[in-house]
Amino acid sequence: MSEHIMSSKFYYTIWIALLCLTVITAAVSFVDLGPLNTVVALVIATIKALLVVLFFMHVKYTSEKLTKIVIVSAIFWLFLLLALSMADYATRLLS
Amino acid sequence: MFDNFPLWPVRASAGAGNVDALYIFLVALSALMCVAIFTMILVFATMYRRRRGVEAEQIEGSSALEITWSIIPLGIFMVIFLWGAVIYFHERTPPQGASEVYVVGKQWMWKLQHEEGPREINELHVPVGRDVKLIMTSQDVIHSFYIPAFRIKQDVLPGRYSTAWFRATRPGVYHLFCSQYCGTMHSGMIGQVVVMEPAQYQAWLSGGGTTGSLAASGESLFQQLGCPTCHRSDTQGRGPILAGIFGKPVQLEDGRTVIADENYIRESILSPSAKIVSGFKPIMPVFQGLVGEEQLNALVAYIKSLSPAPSGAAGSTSPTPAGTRSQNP
Amino acid sequence: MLSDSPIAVEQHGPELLHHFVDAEQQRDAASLGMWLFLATEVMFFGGMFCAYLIYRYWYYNEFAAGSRSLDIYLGTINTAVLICSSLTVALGVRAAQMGKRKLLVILLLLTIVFGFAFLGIKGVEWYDKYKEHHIPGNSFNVDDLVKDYPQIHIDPRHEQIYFSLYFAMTGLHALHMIIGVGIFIFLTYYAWKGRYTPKYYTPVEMGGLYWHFVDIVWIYLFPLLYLIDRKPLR
Amino acid sequence: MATAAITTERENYLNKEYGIRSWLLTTDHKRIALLYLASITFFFFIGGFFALLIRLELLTPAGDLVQADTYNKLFSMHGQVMIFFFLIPSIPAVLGNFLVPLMIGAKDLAFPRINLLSWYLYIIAGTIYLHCIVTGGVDTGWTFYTPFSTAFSNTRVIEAGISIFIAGFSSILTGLNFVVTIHRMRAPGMTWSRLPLFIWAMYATSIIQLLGTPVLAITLLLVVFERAFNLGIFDPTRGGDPLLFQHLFWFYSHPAVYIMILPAMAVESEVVACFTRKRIFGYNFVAMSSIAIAVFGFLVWAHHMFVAGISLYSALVFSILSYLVAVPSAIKVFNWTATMYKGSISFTTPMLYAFGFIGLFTMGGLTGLFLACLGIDVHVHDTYFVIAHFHYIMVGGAVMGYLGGLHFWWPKISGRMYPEAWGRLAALLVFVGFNLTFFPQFILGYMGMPRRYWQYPPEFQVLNVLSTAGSTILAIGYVLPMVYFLWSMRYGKIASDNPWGAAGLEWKTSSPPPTFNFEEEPEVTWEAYNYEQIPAPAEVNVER
Repeated sequence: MSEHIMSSKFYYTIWIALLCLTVITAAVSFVDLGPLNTVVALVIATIKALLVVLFFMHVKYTSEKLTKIVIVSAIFWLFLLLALSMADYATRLLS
Repeated sequence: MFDNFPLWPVRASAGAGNVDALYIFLVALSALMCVAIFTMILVFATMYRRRRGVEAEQIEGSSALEITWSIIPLGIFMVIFLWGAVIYFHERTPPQGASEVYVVGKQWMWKLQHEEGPREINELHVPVGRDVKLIMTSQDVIHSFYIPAFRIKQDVLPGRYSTAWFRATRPGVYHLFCSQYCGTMHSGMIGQVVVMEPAQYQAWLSGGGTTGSLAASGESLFQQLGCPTCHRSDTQGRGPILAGIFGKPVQLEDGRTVIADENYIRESILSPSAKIVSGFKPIMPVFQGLVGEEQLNALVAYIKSLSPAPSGAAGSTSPTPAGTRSQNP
Repeated sequence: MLSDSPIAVEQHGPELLHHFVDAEQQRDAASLGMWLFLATEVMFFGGMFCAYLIYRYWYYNEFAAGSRSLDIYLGTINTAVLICSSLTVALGVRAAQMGKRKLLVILLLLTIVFGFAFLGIKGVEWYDKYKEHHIPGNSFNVDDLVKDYPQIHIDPRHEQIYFSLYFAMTGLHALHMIIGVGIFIFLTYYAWKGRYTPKYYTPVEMGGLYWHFVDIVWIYLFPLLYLIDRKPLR
Repeated sequence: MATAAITTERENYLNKEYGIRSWLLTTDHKRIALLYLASITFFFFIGGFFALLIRLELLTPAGDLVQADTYNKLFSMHGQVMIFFFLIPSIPAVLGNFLVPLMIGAKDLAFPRINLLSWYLYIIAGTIYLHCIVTGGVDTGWTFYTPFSTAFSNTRVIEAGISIFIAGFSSILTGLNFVVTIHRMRAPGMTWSRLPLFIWAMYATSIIQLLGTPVLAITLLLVVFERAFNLGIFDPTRGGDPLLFQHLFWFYSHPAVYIMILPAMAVESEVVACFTRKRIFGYNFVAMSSIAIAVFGFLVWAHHMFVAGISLYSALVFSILSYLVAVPSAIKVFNWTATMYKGSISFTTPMLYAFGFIGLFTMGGLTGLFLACLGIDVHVHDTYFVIAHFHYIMVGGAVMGYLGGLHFWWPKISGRMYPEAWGRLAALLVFVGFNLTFFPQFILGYMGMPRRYWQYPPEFQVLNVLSTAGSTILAIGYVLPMVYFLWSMRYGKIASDNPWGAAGLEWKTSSPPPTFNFEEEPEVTWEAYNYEQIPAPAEVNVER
């Protein structure tokens, strides 16, 4: 939330970057990288999401700390759900 | 202690005493805490009841006190945790050589299959002093196998095995409950556990007209389904050799290693392509829907009997050594 | 919308609600509220991501085969369509900030068009799945996948789980898109009537945040559903 | 007397406008609070009626009063109505709605229209649920465990699921409104360290509502999809894991326990401070313990699944984490007790409820330690021990807190005093009836009586009879306040602005407050609970 107005050129740059990353991630999936395929796909998705959040959603330019806290807590809680559920599934075979 | 106390459940298994001891400890601890807090409240409420002209004294608080009453309970909690964890670990680790009973829950009855052959419905006969491992699954919804006198309970899930074990210590007849809500007659899904002296148990065993051990009926089913065509006892078969695999690690085609436990055998019969043994092709047909839960149990029991496991009971009742069975009927 | 106190309307501009001290407080409240709402949306989709994670860990083969059966070209195009819509939304907020009414209306309309394009393509994909009997249920059949990918061991029952997740996740995402399009039609109407000014464009900005969020969900759904395993089969 | 009062009455939120429209379209948080009060009371009595039927059925070991199917529906609907339509909205949506803006010096919640929307969502959900009840009901237990709920139950699961899904959104919107309001709408000078502890607890509650409820929403939606469209995410015949549902369900439903108990703790802090005339001992620790409960509460959910078939290792992890959440709860109890030290204690009805709350919550919390303990949980899980434990928290804790709060703020809400003698009698009846109902269930549980049993072995009968007897006393204790609250709205003594001599902004405005809460925007220059600056009221009982 800020009065900061970006130039439209800036938005186009982000847009091009997002499109490129989309093509890259689709192309890379055809290359056999072993388990790295998943990692690459998720890293690219995260970069794309970050671009959208930081620039399109203006989080980079907001002076509001609270927005960032909300985002971080949402991700943290999602991580809790995934991690603690997987804690069960990943260790079931051990016992 | 409390053996004849009317409001206390009978204690009839080796593990029940441990649970009771911890429970009594917790009850005492809680009672102590309650008495302490209630006394303080009562004393304060009388001493400091509102009086004309007497103002309350403002006290900000005390970090030292706060930390004290956080750390001390936490320490006590950790003791409780550890004690409980030890009991739980014990309850979830069946001892080697336990004799096995297969349990199938369905709406609304328990079906039990003994290794020695007898089958029962809503009744479980066991001898005193023998370790009994329950290998349980459900045909429909989630049930829970609960014997209060033994202090054991385990949910029984559709689609996989769950296990529990006990060693009965006292002859008698005890409740068997389903404790996980399973539909209309949930409260009717009850039965009894009959704990007998070993001699009586032997008499009971020979009394029923049994058709041979569970592994034996598993073997005839094994033949009937044509399994030996591929699962031969020599290395020429199109499927892996089954003798001796139970409890051993299995190298899978995708590089993983799994332990061949009951759940693995179960899955490999129902959904063979899920875990392909290294060096074999996924050609085995799917048996999901072709064998019922009880037949499945017999097959699992049979395959387990092919392993010269230290499980004494299983080995002794194994009908034929793995190597001598007939090939390719 | 429901009536607010008429007194408040006299005291302030029409967009400032009576219980706020000033416009800044109102805008900060709206922004925080929107972000909190998006946090709940993260957890809403999170439940499905959790199910996805567990079943992908269990049934990797079936997930890989299911992923191969999706149309990667349509999927990529749809991702691009959504990214374009995010651009028009971002530019739209900028137009609102600068008070360019016509530009704002055009950009909002473009966003709606992209939204419909996405839904249309999604509909085509779903229809393909319907024709291929890949919709979970009694007519579910994956003999085609078994034939196409003999190298992958497919258990048809587990394949149903993949497609159940596919339809649940893309379906709820599509529902969010439909709601988003609805919001944008509403925004376009008011933008056209000139309600939004450089001083007051909070609804445009909030609608934009929502739209971007729905875009981000898709940014993750795309690799998770389409790109699990596309490398050449041995 | 009543008519004479009206002529001299100041304009307030109750008499500003009249007519059904002025209520149904109101955006005033205080009026919405009353709308909630009426609707949750309605559902409370429906749920209570189910509870009484359950207790009557259990009077004898045989299943004789109702059919097994009916009994299963009764306990399922008792749980769902009480949890989703009474307890979760109880304190937040009634007292919270009424008090949050007043306590922080705001004119209203941040989003008044969303506040009204959330009441309408609640009503829509409630209407669907009522329809579900009258057209056959639902028998899945309140927990909707799969695969029973997805593939085996032939009752109205879809309807119940959708209804609770919508109720969940109502709850999310309430929480969202509170968080934004507390962040953005505080009066000048109302810093975080000056906030009443009620607000801190409400804030913690809202965090849980925001981050937990959506997971329940999606889980129930997936169950609905599985029934309606044959998706197979939880279906074991397709390889689905029956435990996955439980993980997702308890991810919300364990923290949901704190949605119910934290607000009751919120009330306790205010009531104890007022009737000891002291600042709460260890303000910072009590405030932070609320936040700690909200956060740790999310880390412990699988302690509901120790015998469900989760891995041994995760059981150990969840057990140890469960003990962590017990610490902040203990901190609160110790601090309330310490607050009484050298206080000036009066025994009004709200304070009696507070005493009851501390006692019952202590017992409920301590028995929680039993259930978090792996070795004990195996035996007592899914028995009446669990039933007794969570009723000590939910009824002994949450409902006692709710009733205490309602009495405490009734003068502010209605502008009238309730009859004090009747209030104390009701508090006593609730306390005695509650203990008689639920204490025997601890013993029943350890003896091994499973929950959700329509018929049971005869050796459990004596304790069940005691429990049923207690429940009738409890029922009287609950009907009484409803009667005298209604009575007091017309005939009660006119309340002064601050009848208890309490600290807090809500007592600085008139009773009942004007529509925008304060004549002029308050500026806070004092710390919370500045009882040394507030004269003790003459009318509250004082020993002469």
